Amino acid sequence: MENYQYTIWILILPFAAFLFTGILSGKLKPSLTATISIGAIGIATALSYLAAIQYFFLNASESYTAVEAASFTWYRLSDTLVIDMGILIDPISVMMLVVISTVSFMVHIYSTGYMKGDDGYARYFTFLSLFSFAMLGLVLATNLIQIYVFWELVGLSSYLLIGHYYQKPSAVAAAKKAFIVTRFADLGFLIGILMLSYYTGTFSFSDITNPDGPLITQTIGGTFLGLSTLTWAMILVFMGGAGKSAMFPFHIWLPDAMEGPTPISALIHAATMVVAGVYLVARMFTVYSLAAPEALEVIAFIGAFTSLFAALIAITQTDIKKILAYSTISQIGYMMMALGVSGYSGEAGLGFTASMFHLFTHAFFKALLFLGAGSIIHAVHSNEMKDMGGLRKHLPATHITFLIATLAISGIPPFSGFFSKDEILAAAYASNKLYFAVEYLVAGLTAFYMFRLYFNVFWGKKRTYENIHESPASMTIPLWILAFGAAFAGFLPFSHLVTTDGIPFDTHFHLTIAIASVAIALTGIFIAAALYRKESTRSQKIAATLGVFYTVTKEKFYVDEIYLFITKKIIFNLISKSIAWFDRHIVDGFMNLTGNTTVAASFRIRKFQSGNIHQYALVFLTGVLIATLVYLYYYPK
Amino acid sequence: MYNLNILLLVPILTLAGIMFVKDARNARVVAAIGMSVQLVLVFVLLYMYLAERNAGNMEEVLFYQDITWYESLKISYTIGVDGIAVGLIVLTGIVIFAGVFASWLMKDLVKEFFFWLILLATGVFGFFISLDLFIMFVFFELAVIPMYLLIGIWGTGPKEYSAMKLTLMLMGASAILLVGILGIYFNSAPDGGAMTFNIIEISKVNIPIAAQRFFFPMVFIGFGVISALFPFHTWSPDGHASAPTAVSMLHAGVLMKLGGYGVLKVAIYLLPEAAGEMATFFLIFVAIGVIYGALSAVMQRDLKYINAYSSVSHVGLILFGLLMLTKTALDGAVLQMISHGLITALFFALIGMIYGRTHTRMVNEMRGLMKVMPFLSVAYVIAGLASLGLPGLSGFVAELAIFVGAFSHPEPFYRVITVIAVSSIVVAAVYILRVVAKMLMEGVKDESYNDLTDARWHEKLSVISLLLFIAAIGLAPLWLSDMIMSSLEPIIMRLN
Amino acid sequence: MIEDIPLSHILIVSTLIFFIGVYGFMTRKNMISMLISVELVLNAVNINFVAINRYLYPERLEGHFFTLFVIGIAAAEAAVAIAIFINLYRNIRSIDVDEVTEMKY
Amino acid sequence: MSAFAITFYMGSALMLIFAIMSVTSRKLLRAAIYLLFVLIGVAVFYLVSDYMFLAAVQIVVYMGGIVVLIIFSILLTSHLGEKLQVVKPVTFVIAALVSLIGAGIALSVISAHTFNPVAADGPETTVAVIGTQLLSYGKYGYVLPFEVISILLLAAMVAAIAIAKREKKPES
Repeated sequence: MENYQYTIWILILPFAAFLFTGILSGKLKPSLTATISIGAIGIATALSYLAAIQYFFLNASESYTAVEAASFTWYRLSDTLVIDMGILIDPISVMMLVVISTVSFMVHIYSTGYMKGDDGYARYFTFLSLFSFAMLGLVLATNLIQIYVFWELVGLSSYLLIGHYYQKPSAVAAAKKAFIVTRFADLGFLIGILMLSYYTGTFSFSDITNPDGPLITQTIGGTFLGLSTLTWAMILVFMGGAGKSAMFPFHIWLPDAMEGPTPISALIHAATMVVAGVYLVARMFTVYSLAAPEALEVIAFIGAFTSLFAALIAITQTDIKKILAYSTISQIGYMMMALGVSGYSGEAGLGFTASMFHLFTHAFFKALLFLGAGSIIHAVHSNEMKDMGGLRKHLPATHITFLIATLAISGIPPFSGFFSKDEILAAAYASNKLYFAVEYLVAGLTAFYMFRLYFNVFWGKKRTYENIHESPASMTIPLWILAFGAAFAGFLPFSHLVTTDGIPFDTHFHLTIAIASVAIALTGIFIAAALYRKESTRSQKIAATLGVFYTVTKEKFYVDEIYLFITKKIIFNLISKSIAWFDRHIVDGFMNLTGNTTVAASFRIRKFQSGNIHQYALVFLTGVLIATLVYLYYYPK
Repeated sequence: MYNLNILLLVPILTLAGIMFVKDARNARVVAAIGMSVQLVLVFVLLYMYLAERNAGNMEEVLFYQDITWYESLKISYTIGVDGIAVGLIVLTGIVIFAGVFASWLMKDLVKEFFFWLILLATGVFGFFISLDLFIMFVFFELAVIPMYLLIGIWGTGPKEYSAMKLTLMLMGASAILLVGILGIYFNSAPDGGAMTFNIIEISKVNIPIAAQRFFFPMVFIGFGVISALFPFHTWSPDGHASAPTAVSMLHAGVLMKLGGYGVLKVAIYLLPEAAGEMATFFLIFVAIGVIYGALSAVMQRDLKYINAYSSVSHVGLILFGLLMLTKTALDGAVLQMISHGLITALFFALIGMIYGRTHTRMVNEMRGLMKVMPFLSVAYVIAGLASLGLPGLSGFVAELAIFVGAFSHPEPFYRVITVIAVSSIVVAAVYILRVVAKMLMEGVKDESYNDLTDARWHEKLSVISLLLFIAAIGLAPLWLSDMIMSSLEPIIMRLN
Repeated sequence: MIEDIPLSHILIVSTLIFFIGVYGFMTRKNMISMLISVELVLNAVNINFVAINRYLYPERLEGHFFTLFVIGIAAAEAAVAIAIFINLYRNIRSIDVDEVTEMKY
Repeated sequence: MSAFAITFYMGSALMLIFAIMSVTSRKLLRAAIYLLFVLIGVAVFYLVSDYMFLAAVQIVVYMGGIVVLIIFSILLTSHLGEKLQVVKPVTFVIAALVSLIGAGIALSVISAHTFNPVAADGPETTVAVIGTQLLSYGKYGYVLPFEVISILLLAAMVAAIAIAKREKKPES
């Protein structure tokens, strides 16, 4: 048995950094805070790589088995239902460790340059440490409750970091929106957990996802609306994942979340947190695949739909971060779809492997794109494409790295995106031709909108900028490192490392699909080049001819408005307001009525105590007379 | 061996000290010293309790004392604690400690204020240690009645109205409760023999089912009203809004828990069969209250009203957990009592401190407080996060246990109602983040706010003492839940 | 002498005086005249006591003593009542029952 | 019918007439005087019943004390010749009705009942006998009521003084 005891420090270090800098906030120098945070995540990164090398390459056995590196009882719900906090080492968690720690470390370094001079510099790094801790804890979770705990914590750090510029109303609103939307999705997750724990009596992944476990081999619970209870539970769990991963219809928070500092968008809203949903589905994949295939179909459908939907919106956006945000949504849709079409074990599990692979490569190139965008924004102080153009001369390092990332996301060989996307398309092709068609189209759209962005920013019209300069080394070095990853991560033999059941298999290179996908990507690139490389009005003309379609896409299919209508108009104004009114006027009114009736009755009764002595005498005497008569009637003599 | 009487003795000595100080300003010092001593004693109790349990003492209650007080009616001064009571005593100790420091700057009638405040706390401590129904009732009233004066004299807004409403509703409930308690007393010897008020004694007999059916609703509603049971919750928003800071803290933090504790130890423990039969009926009201309170909070503008309605919702979860009658849910309910006590006390303390500076409690009149008073704002955010059930803070563990316990009930109806109750956590996120966003974030709206100061030392002490325990329970819930769980054993035995 | 008169006749007289007193009490507003009515009532009662004592239980003196006490109490009552009247008159210049509302409710 | 009886009935009739006049007279002083006449009638009744001491007390306390007190207070609180206010007519009717019904009931009871007078001579009602019995605590002793009434009288005295005492106006 290998010893992974040291992995506990991957969690402890960032948390200690968070606590230390958080409690002493205001007492420490901001630069010291940053140093502590970077040191913590740096060591954690080293340990993560160590764990990955040990797990994947120093492993003697044929297959990869899950190892619980640490575990202690955190909370006891009943004699049998115990919640542990522990560390689970298995292929996907180790893979995620590498992704998270690398990107997080890069973002930490990048941020020292990007956030320089910001008021909340120390606070920013404190929260970054919290996020790193939470995200690493999430992927290392051994059970559902642990994952939920860290799930919420990443949500919190996301909230805090989106709201970093808390003096800006739009940032505050975006943070609130992100938290509440994901919270609503988490409601489904929580109910799903409750259902699973009710049927299995455990939260532990090793029990739940055991292919020979009772959950999978036996049919449990009744059926509801034609689907088994387990399927519903798994759909609800996916609902949580969909919220975090911004799948339709919960995608609305992600574009708004771009209000946060750009490195945050790179780390949280591109590379790590938003793929937590994918990770969750992958974590529970055994159950999905073997016991709840209907739920998997739902996932595939939503993934495919979202990837197309988001890609369409991305085409029309003008804010560079928003384009990248929709691109992220679209790419995560890819991953979800791949999971959804995947089978279990062996080559049938290609979708799973491809999804994880894409998650891996996507983390590099999307983080790179965001950091590059951050570098651009740092230089021109604007998010809007219309304020940019011809930047390739001014920002050479940014330009080159950005181009690498753009090529990677478009699926041009030999960059990493090509390999992972190719596997996804192959998996889709093997399973469902319709999904393949959709994803194929999306691949073209992706290439188009990414190059539209690229050309608009780095080519296009020449502009003059006031004291523009390339970003400092603290920002460009992470760019180069990530660019290296984005370029060459595709050569990793992923199917030998990450599979559904831990047993490696060989993938075949699908030449036809590869050629076809490169072809459509190139088509997209050429169209983009034709429209945007030189300044021209052709694009506006096309937009005008598309008319209402263009408007609808530009307005993001009015999903935000629908949400706003439901929440503001229906829930707040209609339900909440009427309940508040009901409480004040009916319930409380009833209580007041009781009180007032008593008072009124006492006023009435008070008349008997009038203080009018004549009346008293009269009543008294009448009473005496009646009493006498009664007495005489009953006791005559 | 720990003598529980000391928990009453210290507050009483403090009361005497307050009465005899010359300078009214020194009353707060006396109160602070007294309550600090009390806090230490409370922790000594906790330590001694855990030590006894670890030493293998599995008595149902520890530190038991029984002094006959009124022979012919079998009323005796019976005291003793189990894990549940210890948890709630710790809560009370912390909240009253924080409350004294939160009202450090009280100006009018200082002596009288602290006198009534400590008297109220005395009643609460007495309530939690007593094992005799009659004595328990006496302490219950002792805790409720000072509230009238505290709100009526030191309150704000329509204080007389609120104080009267609160007192009348609670007194009305007490009247029902008294009937229920007497009903239990007169049925405490179904096979002949001596009737008794002693809870431990009564728990050994089976009260006839007809009597249980008759008296369970009385005891439940009697205790339920102080826990803001829908539809008898309307005293809570008005009362909290009018009450001075420390009183709101104590009331929402501790007094509302008396109801939950009473329901558990009297209604469920002594009348288990009726509890089993009628739980479904009351559960409907409780579940309505949970959602209803949360939705009402969304539309409120006054911070205290928001919090009061949120308390209706969260305390509703306590009753919800209790009525589920499963061990996990009961455990969660008790944890929720402690957790909500701390969180809501923190909320009211912060609201009081913010109000003391801005002189308004209207959310939309404030903006950008984060910039001017970072300490209070951060504490407010943490309180909010704890309240919406963020893991790592106490609210989460309590709510999780309630939901898991409720969901593990075999009846499908219970699971449906649990799902409804769970959805309140989303609404909680909405109303809490709304306040955080509107009040704390963005730029300062009113120029004069720039001159406001952050928390002073006594305010920090008050806030930190509460925050510390919220985090402690949230991060390491095991010892507390085990302590409660082992004490739930006799109740579970009775329920089966 | 008195034995010639039947007891019932004496009782009739006292009854009539009693109810005349009651009537006066109820129809008078002036407190002093109400006091006068009360005195009538008391005297009617006294007559009853004495007459019954004299006719039915001549060997004892209970009625006699009761009358004595009633007279004593009547004196005390009248003294206090009149003290109150005078004080009232000083304060509100009236001794009508309807005017004395200061301490009502 | 003996002369005594005739005198008695005429006296009774006069008492009743004076009683009625004392409760109906609109002049307060006159009402008091009519009351005096009724009281004299009562005293005479005591006299013929052989209760000398009682008659004396009646005259001394009632006529000499109470009526004088009443007259004084009348003089203090009202002007001479002032007519009394009357209550509402409906009150008259009700009061008369109630009184008449009450009288009717009482009279019917009296007439329905047969009394059996005992013809025996009672104890002497000299002051000495009365005094002894009043202070005796044996059978037919009245020392307890005596003490009680003493305390009552004392209390009444104090009360009367306290009430009638003119309060010192606070110096403004």
